[in-house]
Amino acid sequence: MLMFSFIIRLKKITEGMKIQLFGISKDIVGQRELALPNDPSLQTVMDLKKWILHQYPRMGNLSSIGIAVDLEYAEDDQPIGQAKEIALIPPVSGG
Amino acid sequence: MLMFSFIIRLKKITEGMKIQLFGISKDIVGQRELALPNDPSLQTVMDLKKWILHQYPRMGNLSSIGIAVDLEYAEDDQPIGQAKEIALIPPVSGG
Amino acid sequence: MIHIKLVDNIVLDEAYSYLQDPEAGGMDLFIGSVRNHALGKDVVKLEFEAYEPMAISEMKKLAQQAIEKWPLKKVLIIHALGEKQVGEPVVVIGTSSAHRQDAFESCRFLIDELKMTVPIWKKEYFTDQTVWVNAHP
Amino acid sequence: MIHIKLVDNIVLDEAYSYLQDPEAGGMDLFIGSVRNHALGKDVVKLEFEAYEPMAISEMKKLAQQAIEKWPLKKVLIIHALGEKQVGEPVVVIGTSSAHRQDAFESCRFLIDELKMTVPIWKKEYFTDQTVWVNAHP
Repeated sequence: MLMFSFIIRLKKITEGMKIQLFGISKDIVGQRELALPNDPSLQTVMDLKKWILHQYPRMGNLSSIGIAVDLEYAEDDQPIGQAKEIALIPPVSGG
Repeated sequence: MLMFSFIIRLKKITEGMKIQLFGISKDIVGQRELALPNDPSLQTVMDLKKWILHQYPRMGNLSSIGIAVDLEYAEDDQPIGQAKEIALIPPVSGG
Repeated sequence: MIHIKLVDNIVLDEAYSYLQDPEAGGMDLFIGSVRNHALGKDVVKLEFEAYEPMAISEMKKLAQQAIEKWPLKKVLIIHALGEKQVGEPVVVIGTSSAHRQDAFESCRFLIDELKMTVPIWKKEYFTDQTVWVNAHP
Repeated sequence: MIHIKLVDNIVLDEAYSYLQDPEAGGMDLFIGSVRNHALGKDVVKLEFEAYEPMAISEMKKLAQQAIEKWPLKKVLIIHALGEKQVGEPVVVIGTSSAHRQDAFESCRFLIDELKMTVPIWKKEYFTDQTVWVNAHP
């Protein structure tokens, strides 16, 4: 059962999950979305942040990086396998 | 000299000085202005308040009565002989 | 930088246009309007009356005090006079400043003080009587 | 009693009309607009971008929190997106209540929180560069 659910989750991530980008993170990546690789080590929000920082070191200069999972701010230990929608949230500046 | 200035001041008061009325004080008196009598005992704001309360006892039911002399709130001991404009200020309720 | 007025009818866009300042990042507007009840009874309409020259003078003093206490770009106080129906605006206080805390604090100061010192009187019309607000203890 | 919107252009009369409530004696409106300078340099224009569904969801949460903390009649949050010139309004926050203290406090709470949590980003255009505000320490 454990193995089965693990495979399901991996499958979800590989099924073309994309991270939506806004503001400066969109400028750094140079596009509006970032496709996630088929990488079984990408299990949590923290894994995702590390992967993004590795791919785009300039993200490390930002004041903060948040991840929203299904329109909610996510904690670092939150799993991302069941996510329907993921977005990278650079420091906000509305108002 | 003292006598002289006293007469001047009396003359001013008797020269048709009127007290402007607003809000409930206008309703109590039944008109927009109240003519001051030729009465040498009316020297200060306090004298004026006492005279008004004596003439119109219903003024005593108000939360407060203020006197404005030349568009400024006046203290009780302020003389009224040199005033150009006097108004009775019942409790305000703007806003 | 001070705009003080007694008017028949309040126009909000005028308030925004006046308060807008290229150096101000924020403005706070307080708008008082006619409530439909008071003393537990239905209010039919209101009527405002002012000792006009003194009301203008007192409002200017308040605006001046606000400018001395907070770094403001603009201060606006507009009060309506005459008959007002439920829902109509009767007073607008507005301040603009570089930092929004100053706008909030000064706006609140101005409406609190206006209600205590500016010679304007409000008469409430109920179905069965009229009352000069605050007149009696 | 909650009105949340992302718009191209802010219309103030719409905000007043929505906030007006026969049981509310006072409303407080905060209006943020484009300043002409930042970082000691002239701002030519601004551009706002949002993660729209999440921004709406976060603004609704804030309005809900305000309604739980203060006895409010109405809460309004409107934020503009796209390009904005100096002087144009970019955000309007409004609350109405029977007592004005509640309107002031809740309005200030909402703009403070909005600036911290709602996923909207502001890009400042200077004559020589563009900057995403707050992006870097």
